[in-house]
Amino acid sequence: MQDKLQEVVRKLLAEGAVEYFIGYCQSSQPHRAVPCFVSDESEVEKLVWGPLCGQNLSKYVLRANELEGKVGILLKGCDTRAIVELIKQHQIERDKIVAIGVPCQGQVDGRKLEKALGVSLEQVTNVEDAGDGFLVTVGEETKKVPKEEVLLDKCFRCKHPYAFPYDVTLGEVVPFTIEADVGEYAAVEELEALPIEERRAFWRKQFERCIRCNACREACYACYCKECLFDRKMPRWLAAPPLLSENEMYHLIRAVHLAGRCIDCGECQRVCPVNIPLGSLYRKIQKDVAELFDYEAGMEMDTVPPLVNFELDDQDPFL
Amino acid sequence: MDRKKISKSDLGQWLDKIAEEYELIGPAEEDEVVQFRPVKSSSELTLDYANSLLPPKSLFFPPVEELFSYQKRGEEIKLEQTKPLEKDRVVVGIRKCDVESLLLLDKVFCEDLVDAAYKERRDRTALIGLACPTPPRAACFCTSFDIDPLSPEGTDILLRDVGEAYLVDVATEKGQELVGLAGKLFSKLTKKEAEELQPPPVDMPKMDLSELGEKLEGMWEDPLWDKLSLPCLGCGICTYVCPTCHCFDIADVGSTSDGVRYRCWDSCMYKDFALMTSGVNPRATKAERARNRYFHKFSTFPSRYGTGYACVGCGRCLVHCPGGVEITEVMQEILAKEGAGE
Amino acid sequence: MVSSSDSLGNGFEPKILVFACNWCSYAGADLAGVSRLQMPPNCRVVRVMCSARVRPEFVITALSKGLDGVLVLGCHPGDCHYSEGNYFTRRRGLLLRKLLEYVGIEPERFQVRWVSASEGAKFAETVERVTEQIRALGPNRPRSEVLPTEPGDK
Amino acid sequence: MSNNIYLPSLATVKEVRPETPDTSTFVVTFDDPTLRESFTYRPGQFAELSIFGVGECPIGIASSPTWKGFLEFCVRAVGTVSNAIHDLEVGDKVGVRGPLGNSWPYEEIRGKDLLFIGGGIGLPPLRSLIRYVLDKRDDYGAVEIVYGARSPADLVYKNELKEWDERPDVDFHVTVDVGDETWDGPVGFVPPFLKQINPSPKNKVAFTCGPPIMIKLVVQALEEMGYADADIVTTLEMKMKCGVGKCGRCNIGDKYICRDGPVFSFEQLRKIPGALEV
Repeated sequence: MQDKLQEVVRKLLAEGAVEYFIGYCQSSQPHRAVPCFVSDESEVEKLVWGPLCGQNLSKYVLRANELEGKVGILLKGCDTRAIVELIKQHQIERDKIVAIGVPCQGQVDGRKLEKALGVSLEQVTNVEDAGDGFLVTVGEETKKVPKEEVLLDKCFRCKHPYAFPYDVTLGEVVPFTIEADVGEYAAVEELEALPIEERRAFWRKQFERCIRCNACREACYACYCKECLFDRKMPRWLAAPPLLSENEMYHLIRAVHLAGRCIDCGECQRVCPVNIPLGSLYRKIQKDVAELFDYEAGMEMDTVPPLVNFELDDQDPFL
Repeated sequence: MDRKKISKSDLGQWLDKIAEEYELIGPAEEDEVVQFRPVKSSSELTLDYANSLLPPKSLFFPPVEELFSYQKRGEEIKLEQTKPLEKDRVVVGIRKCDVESLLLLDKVFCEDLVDAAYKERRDRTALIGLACPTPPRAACFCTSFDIDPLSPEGTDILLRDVGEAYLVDVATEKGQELVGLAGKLFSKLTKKEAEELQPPPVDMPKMDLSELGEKLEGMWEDPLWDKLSLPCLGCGICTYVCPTCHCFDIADVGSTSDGVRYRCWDSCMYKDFALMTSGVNPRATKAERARNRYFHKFSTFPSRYGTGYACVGCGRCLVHCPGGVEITEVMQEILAKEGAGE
Repeated sequence: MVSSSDSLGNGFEPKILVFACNWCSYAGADLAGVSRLQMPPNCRVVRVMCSARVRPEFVITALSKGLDGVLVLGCHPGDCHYSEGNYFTRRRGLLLRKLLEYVGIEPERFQVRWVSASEGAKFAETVERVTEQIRALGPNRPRSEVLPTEPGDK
Repeated sequence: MSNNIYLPSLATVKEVRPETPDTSTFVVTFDDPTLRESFTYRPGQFAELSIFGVGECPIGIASSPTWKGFLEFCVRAVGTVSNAIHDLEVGDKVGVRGPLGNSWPYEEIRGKDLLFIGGGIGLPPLRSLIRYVLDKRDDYGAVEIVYGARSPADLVYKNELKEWDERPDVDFHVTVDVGDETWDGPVGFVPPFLKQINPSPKNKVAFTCGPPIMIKLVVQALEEMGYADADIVTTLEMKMKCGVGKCGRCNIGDKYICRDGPVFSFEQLRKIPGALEV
């Protein structure tokens, strides 16, 4: 697959079809793959594909707006939904992107892997897909870890192969399936079941820990605003100090802004340096949007986003 | 310097003794994040750790702190300063890289115009270092900056793991005093032990950085900065987890009659960091901001304060960067430049 | 001036922010006033041109910065001066209510109601009921966390 | 300064003098009588003015150190804090933290001829030095002032400009970008106006302060006229916050504008990477 990817990208660059290609390369840390921007054929061999490519690269296509030509990008099925939303929200034109589709068999969640192995992730030197599990090498030893233990949360919910046609595919792209008893909104429902005071205590503790590094915002494909509300100076909404009240505002406002946009790519939670379970916050919004307005972000090009739309017979508890 | 040892099983007892008289601070794990925080008892500590998420600079230069509060009543305004510390403190478990970073931050905050709160926190805090484990984290590269992870320099006491016990290097009078709180728990080394008890050396790849600053100076206009701006997402993680970064913001929170002026961490990687009211932004692009940061670390901080490079090789930024930017790779690229800086 | 007591419940007077639509609810409030209806003094009314002007950020900010409740009042669905503004308010209200509840903020603290220009009594009743509900809940955040916004708050 | 370098001293607004539609001079005195007497500064230094609940912003001290008991700040309402300052009335309190920054080289230039080139709101920081020099007139050589603003209404210190114009020991020139019916003086931008006047560089130091584009063109003009880089002194503008060289915003090269600046000679600026791009 990796060879095929490199071959395709080499061709794209040789033909001048793209200014650069956005994919993954091996980091100096063996346990992860990181974004990679290839503009020269000589660099193509850096490109990798494997089970450590969980990151959603979609945000990087926005830079194409500053370019004359196109950018190429490697997109997993789940990532295409971000592109659909970006096109729908007029942030990028479809023809600025050359989308390469790749059949994905599930991606590894580093934090889960660390827990499953009981050793620091840094000691992992190789991870390979082996059908129902991942072959993980630590030092001299290679062992098989069952997928259901270490997959990213979003992989359990993989049900759509892709949301728009790719320009090139590296094989037949089908949704990844796994036999695992994980509810669609399990983490959200678990929290919903708690008494309200406990929910308050839970989230207060999470927000208190936030250092407001803004990584969740910057990594989010949907946070494309030229000037974020939180950066506005006159009037200033959010005070700079990371006090609990400000952090709470930051996360809740982000959550409502993502209503109808969040595609559950998991970037926010992946990048959070203090392990705030942001996924559980945005999943809640997704769940409500689905239940109340029967809408799922990133699925179709021509549906109207839920908050710029209404039905005369929407629920009305406000009479 | 005085060298003793303490058995691992006695360490907790000593630290608890310290906690009776001082505020004891050390690495503690919560929600899978290791952070330095005050503890009531040594049992809350996680000394078996690689390094904390946020560097212990946060104990001296907190992520958010009150500079003063203000209160306006009629025509009168009352400004009230907050005391930086209630009690003298002892920090246990600090790594050598972070100790070095404090020496760099001292240049910023304790020289020229002295930041009194920072200085008070430094003066009233004793450091008990903990030498790094073997092997160190894959991301560590402190030796490239000629930092010896086993040296007690900058600490009051350095603990070194030798299996059943810790070797205790007491470097200062303050350290003697702390050991004296439970002197019985410590024993002198026999001659044999003094020769044989050696912590394993900490091995990590070492880069030759002697030309780094010089080469960088010739790279103001270099395509490298643009290249770095591609993966960079523009978040502030690298600067927040960096033990030597010291940018901050000052902001009032409250109304015009009652409130607090805070100082909080800020990041030169944020796009509005240097934005002027006039609308001019001297570092408007990610490339310019990245250039500024690396120049600051490897060229302008050293030349301003007369120090070595303002990086201590803790590796936090390269572990946590969500875009996968690695400072070690950047350094390699700079070093690989032909003819630059000549 | 509304003052807040430190103790829970006892003597606690909530501070409530009311957004009222210019065309219906604000006129309803006016009517309540000229009709000399009794209303608790806990509410501060902000007039907005349409209930759809109330962005969710307004509500979240008010609650995060320490207000005890937010009430959004708009025209009845179908009666919007701009035809359909309040239908958007309704969708946002539905979503926001659930989100706030999820993070542990009681649903009584954020309410949406439709009040027309002729419903002075409904305005007074709504304000009174909401105030009572929130008074019973107690402060939204510990007083120590609330930054003073008015002299004497501390 | 108190031992907390971030703690302002309280002062009271004694007078507010409107200068232009969006700019006013604020005369303040410290509340603490000892500080009022002991407060000293050098021409060209600035202070952080505080409006509590809004924030701080750096403003150049426009008065001369030879004047005792009060400070003058000339503020244009552009940002949150400067707008809040404009809401101040006589008797209101303001926080003052300073003096901060370096200063014009007022000692090194004794005995020299001086050329001041100001643009718009760039005149007040120069005015601190101009008034200092005029108060110690015998210590300095000839004084020549070139000033320009967008329109006649945008000229600050209108009364003082008249005074300078009338003084025999000051050579004063003023221009506006766009004139109006009240204006019968020269019209045009400062840099070409300066070239027209063509002041000789002999034994002369030039000081310039104004919008960045003006400074850039003025410096070019001065170089064409034969001024040495070391004899061109200007100010750099960067976002400042702490004012004490720590917070990192105004960092340029190994300098912090708030601490090592804002005054630099053009010779110094040439050595700072990026300084000439700003």
